[in-house]
Amino acid sequence: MVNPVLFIVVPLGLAFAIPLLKYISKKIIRFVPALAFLFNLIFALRLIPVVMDHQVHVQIGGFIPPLGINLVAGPVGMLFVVLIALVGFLVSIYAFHPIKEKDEDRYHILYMLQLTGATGVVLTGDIFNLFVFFEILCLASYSLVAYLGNRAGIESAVKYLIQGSLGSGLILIGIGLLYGQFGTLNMADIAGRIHSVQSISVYVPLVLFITGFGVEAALFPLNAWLPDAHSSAPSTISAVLSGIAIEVGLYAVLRVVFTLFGITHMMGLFLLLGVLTLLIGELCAFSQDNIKRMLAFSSIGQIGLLVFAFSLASTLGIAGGFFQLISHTLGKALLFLAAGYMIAHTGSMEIASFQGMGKRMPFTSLAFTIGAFSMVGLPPFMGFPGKFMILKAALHDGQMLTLILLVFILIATVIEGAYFFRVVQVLYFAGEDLPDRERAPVAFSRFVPMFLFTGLIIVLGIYPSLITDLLDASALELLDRPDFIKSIIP
Amino acid sequence: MKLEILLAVVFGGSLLTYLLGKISKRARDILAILVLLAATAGIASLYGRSSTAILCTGFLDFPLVLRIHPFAWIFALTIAVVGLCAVIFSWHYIRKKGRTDFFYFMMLLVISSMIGIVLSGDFLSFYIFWEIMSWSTFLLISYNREEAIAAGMKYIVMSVAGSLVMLVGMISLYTQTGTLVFEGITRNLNSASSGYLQFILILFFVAFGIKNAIWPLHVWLPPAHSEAPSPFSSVLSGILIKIGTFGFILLIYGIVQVQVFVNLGHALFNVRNLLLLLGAVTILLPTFIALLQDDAKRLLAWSTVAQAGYMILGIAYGTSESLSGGTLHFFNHALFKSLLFMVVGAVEFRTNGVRDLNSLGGLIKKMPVTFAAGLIGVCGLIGVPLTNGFVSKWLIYHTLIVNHSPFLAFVALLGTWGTILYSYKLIHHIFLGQLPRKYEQLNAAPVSMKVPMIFLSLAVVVFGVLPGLPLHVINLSEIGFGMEPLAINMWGVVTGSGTIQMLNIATALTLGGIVLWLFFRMGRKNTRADQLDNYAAGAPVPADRYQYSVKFYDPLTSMIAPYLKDTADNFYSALARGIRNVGNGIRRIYTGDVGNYVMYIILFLAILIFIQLYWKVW
Amino acid sequence: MRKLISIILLGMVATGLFMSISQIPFGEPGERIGDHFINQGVNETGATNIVAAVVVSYRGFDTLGEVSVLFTAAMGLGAVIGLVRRKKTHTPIEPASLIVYTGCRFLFPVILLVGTYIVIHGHLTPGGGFQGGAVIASAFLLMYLGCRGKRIRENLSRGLESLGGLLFILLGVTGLVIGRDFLFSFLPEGEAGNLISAGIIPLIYMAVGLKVGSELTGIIDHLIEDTDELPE
Amino acid sequence: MNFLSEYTYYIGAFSLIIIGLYIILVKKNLMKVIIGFSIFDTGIYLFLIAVGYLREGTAPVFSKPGLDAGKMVDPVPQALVLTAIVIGVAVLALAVILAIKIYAHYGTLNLRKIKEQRW
Repeated sequence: MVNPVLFIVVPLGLAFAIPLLKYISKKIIRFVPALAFLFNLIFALRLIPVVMDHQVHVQIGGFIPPLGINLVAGPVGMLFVVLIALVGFLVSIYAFHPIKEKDEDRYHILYMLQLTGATGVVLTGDIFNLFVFFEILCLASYSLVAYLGNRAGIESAVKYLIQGSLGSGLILIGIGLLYGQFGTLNMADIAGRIHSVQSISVYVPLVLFITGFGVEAALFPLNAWLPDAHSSAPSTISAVLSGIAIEVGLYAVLRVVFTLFGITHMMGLFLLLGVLTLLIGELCAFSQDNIKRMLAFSSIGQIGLLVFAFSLASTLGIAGGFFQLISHTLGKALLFLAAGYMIAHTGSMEIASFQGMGKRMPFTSLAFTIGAFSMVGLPPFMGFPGKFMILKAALHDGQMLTLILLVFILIATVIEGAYFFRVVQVLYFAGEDLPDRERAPVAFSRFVPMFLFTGLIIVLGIYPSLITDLLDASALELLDRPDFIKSIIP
Repeated sequence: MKLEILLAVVFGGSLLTYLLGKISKRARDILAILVLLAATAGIASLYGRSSTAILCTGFLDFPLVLRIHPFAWIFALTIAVVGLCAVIFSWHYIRKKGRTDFFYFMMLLVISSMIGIVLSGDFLSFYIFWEIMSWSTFLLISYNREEAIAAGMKYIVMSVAGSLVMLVGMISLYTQTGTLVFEGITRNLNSASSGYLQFILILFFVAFGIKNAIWPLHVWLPPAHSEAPSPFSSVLSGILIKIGTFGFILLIYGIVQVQVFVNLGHALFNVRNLLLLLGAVTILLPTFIALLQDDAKRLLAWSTVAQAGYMILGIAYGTSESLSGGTLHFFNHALFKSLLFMVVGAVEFRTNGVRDLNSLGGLIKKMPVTFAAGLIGVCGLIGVPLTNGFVSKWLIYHTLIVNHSPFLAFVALLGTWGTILYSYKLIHHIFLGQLPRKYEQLNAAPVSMKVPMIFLSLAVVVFGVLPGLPLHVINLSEIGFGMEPLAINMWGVVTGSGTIQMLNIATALTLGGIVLWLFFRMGRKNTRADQLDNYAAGAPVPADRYQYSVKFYDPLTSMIAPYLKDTADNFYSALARGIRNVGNGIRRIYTGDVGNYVMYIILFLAILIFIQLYWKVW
Repeated sequence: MRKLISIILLGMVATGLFMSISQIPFGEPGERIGDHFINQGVNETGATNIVAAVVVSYRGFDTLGEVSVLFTAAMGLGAVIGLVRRKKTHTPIEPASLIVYTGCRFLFPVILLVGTYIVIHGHLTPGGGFQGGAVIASAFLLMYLGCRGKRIRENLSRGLESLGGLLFILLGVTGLVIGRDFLFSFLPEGEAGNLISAGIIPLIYMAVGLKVGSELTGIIDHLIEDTDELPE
Repeated sequence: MNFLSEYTYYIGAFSLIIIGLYIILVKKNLMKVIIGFSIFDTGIYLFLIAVGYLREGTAPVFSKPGLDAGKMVDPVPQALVLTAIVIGVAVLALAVILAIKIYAHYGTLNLRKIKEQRW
């Protein structure tokens, strides 16, 4: 069994080492992120059976939990670690071709730091440590959004930075308030004492956390940075931002809401919030002509759906939410990669400029199509089991509010279908029929990640049972709060 | 043949066809035909069998079950046969176009998934195959580019909406009964309240109604059928929309049980009456809208909508005779409508894509086989005796009249009257009348098109004379649903208030025909006159002023046209525009001014704090 | 309008914050993990500066993250600026006056010395890697201000940065290698108050000091570089 | 005035936070917004320190023998503030460099005019 701390330390160490490696050979730098996340992926997968059995706790520096920082590698954490490592590995293959002529090493360093931050967020059991890793994630994201250095990138990065650091500030105030009242920073320890004080003094940190993490999780109306940032970043980074960063933000919200505060009676509010986010995301995406903005708004919509699923606060709902989360991560990463490759080919982000791509870039178009179908939730792709589970959970819940909101979810899904199918039609059927000869070769480094993402989407769409056990265990971890607390603070 | 193997053959065959196409086009075409031949043979070998098989034990903890029974058998066989005909028809049709591998792949995928749907034994696999069918159909409808794109869009949006509604209904059934397997649902549904059943039925009616093109949900069908490539139009019209019919029968007879269905709800307003009403509207409006069409395929498309109404009437009526009528009409319609689409497709193929009725004419001399096929198809559509449409329509009329539903019977008859009008328009405008100059060098349809057309024409006639063949299978399936079977024999049906025996009719007609033939034979010999050798008010009409048949039913159509607006379509278009406008409006909240964005964050925080101060949620 | 809305909203936020804060008694001792650190910190870590014990030992992982944040910022800065090759300054820079120049050159080693002292004595007196690193960086800032045109070698600073980070990680992983936890203090605590004591705290602080110093210097360097580029 | 003396530090800290937020909300100039963030952050640091304060406490450093451990202020908030300051510096540096770049691209720092990315 590998120590979970290595999932953070190995990529971090390699990121630190890149400036030194640069002296040895500039060529090998681009392979370092792939190496790091391959390591994470392999060992995280091997750790999964262990954490399914019992949570793995790791102390840092040899101090028992309330005193020192601890890592909690439960099913939820490991689920995210595997996801981050998987996406990190595949997207880093895509980046074997330099994104920009200069500064390749900085790109790789920032990329690794971003994903290391994400890994740290999902593994740590300490609220302040979570904040620190969250900041790594955010800062690396700001920098990477601006990485291309063009007008759009810089503008988006500034806006992202202003909103993001406002959110971080709010989180910090919340941490201060919690420490002032409970005198501890360990999440399990705080969770054990949370109901011992007056409500308002706990409620305010809660809303500060929700707002702060909500900025990164792209809850409506905190998500104004997202369409700008996702559309201006390099496509690989858009994939990571959309596939990992906002999900990790959502993880933080979940951790706070379920584990830290153990809320049970505000779920109606979150259900509403989720559906509002979903509807607004899909409506905005519907009227976009810029493909990356469209995908970005679609991410907002998906986050809304996830929030809805998690807010059902039942095993079914949370398991369904996690399934949908994985499906969104894989699908959206694939879509951004495919779209990015097509944008690189046409030099334009307008959807209309993708005419005839089905002939010129058949594989990329196919990958995009499968990603789009999966997003809409068509079988046999991965989106279907996710949507199925969420609907099942919602109907199982059976409350009037849920059922009414369900109608809006259905409407939003139809809208989502409409704009995704529009792009698919443009890819294959718009404009004149091109002769077969005009086919652009697929670079190996582009082909492999897209192929693997596509394969995963299909395999998990046909055999969802491969991961459902893990998802159920994750749902249990989030819902069984006393057990979580007891296992850390005996 | 085992069901799993059957599905593996068709799905695997589809993929293999696609891959083979990368190597050799000819081999691909042959393989596609072989796959469907194998499927047809496999399904045929399952005749009369009732069995289930487990496809997969745990998809999200649900078993995926396949089952075969006579009711599914007749649908599956029809799908395979019509699919086979359409694939043979494609041989020449598709050769000139691009993306042929893709065409074959999707064509086979659609057919495979339809076979999957009718063979599925639980709702989850039903839904999965249903959705595969939906998106592959979408890709094929869009295949022709240009206007087909809008048609495909309309189709897929409605389809996704419908299947989501179905998903909700299906999961709701699961939460009610704890299973998704059809038998299990039937068993556990006894305790469900009448209100709940109606709710579920309406959900499923929306889903199936969209596929089956019931009146307010039909708007995707006319553009989709007319813009799709013709072989696929015949699949669409012949079998794909019948999957909706299949769903209706399955739901009403297989799951809810017909006794429960008939007695549901209010005396005046219940889902059955609603369905009957919609069926009547679906017969009436589209029939006369079809009359207004000048596009051959669009005319047929509207006709399909109208004919679907007959099936709905038959199914929703809920007696064993009406069910026989509905199911038989499905079977017959699959034969003659796919035949008619092939006829139009053959014409379109030879004239390089001309479908406008007003610019065609006189093709009888150039394409005689096609004409004969078209004539037989049209006769079937109208329900002329000795063609198959006659028996099924007779059964439906008979039910309606015997059970005292004069209004519905009247509507059905009125629909047939309209059918005659537009059918004649179709056959006349294409094949009769004046041959335009530009078509004088036209060739007859290629063999690959003739073969399926002849086959289907023969089928139309054979099943018209021997309706007992399909009715026998339908009887078996009715027994499966626990209903009283009809008294039938090879030539027809015996009922208490009337009997239909095609043997008698055939004999009578044959005798009559012989008499007529003798009569004409003995009368004066016809003289052939040159086309220009005639007179109009004493003066010969110059060749260039000769009137082609345009605006055929002008007085009638100008009278009824104002009442035949496709309001449903306008409504959906307005809805789509409205949503787009709302989206355009809403995205203005992302003003680009970061000050506003920060304001949103603070606003969110303030609202959350306000909620606590005001309502004390914690 | 905007101001009015802002004031209303901020009023609401302030109310909430205040209602929450009113539950936290100011300046009163409470039951906190900090008590344990004060009472046991010297025994457990051997550092007399309890803040250093908390920063490096109890919450050492935070510090690793913190170092990474700074590293991220430095890298991000470089990436945003997007310059690799340094342009030779074409416009001659007006040199500072002799007094300033000499003063800077005189102060430079002194400041470096002070910075290093603060870094090394982090576990004994107030100070530590971050503070010392900042002082070291200020020495370079002084050089930039006073001795215009002089530049550090970018490769060197990045190499040191990298080394500092790797040292930190290696010190942490050593704990794992000997079969204990990450960042475990594998060296003896020694006698509290001595320079060589407190286990790995001084070592980590040195790594941090190295890293922070070179990173802040790099950041300053980048900022100067870019202002050179700006149009007039 | 017991109230004020009881909560002076908190009130000061939160005033800084609110003032910082107000600047971020209202000011147009990007540099001013960055300054607003600085004030906001400072308020947070002050608040964190105030949380750990102990009346008449000493610094948690055993610099000479005989110091009373019970009289020392809580070291944890100080450690947190140390970390938070470094993070704040990092964000500030990045913000400043982005501002420089914004000026290079747009020729202005007025946030109301930098609206190319919208809708």
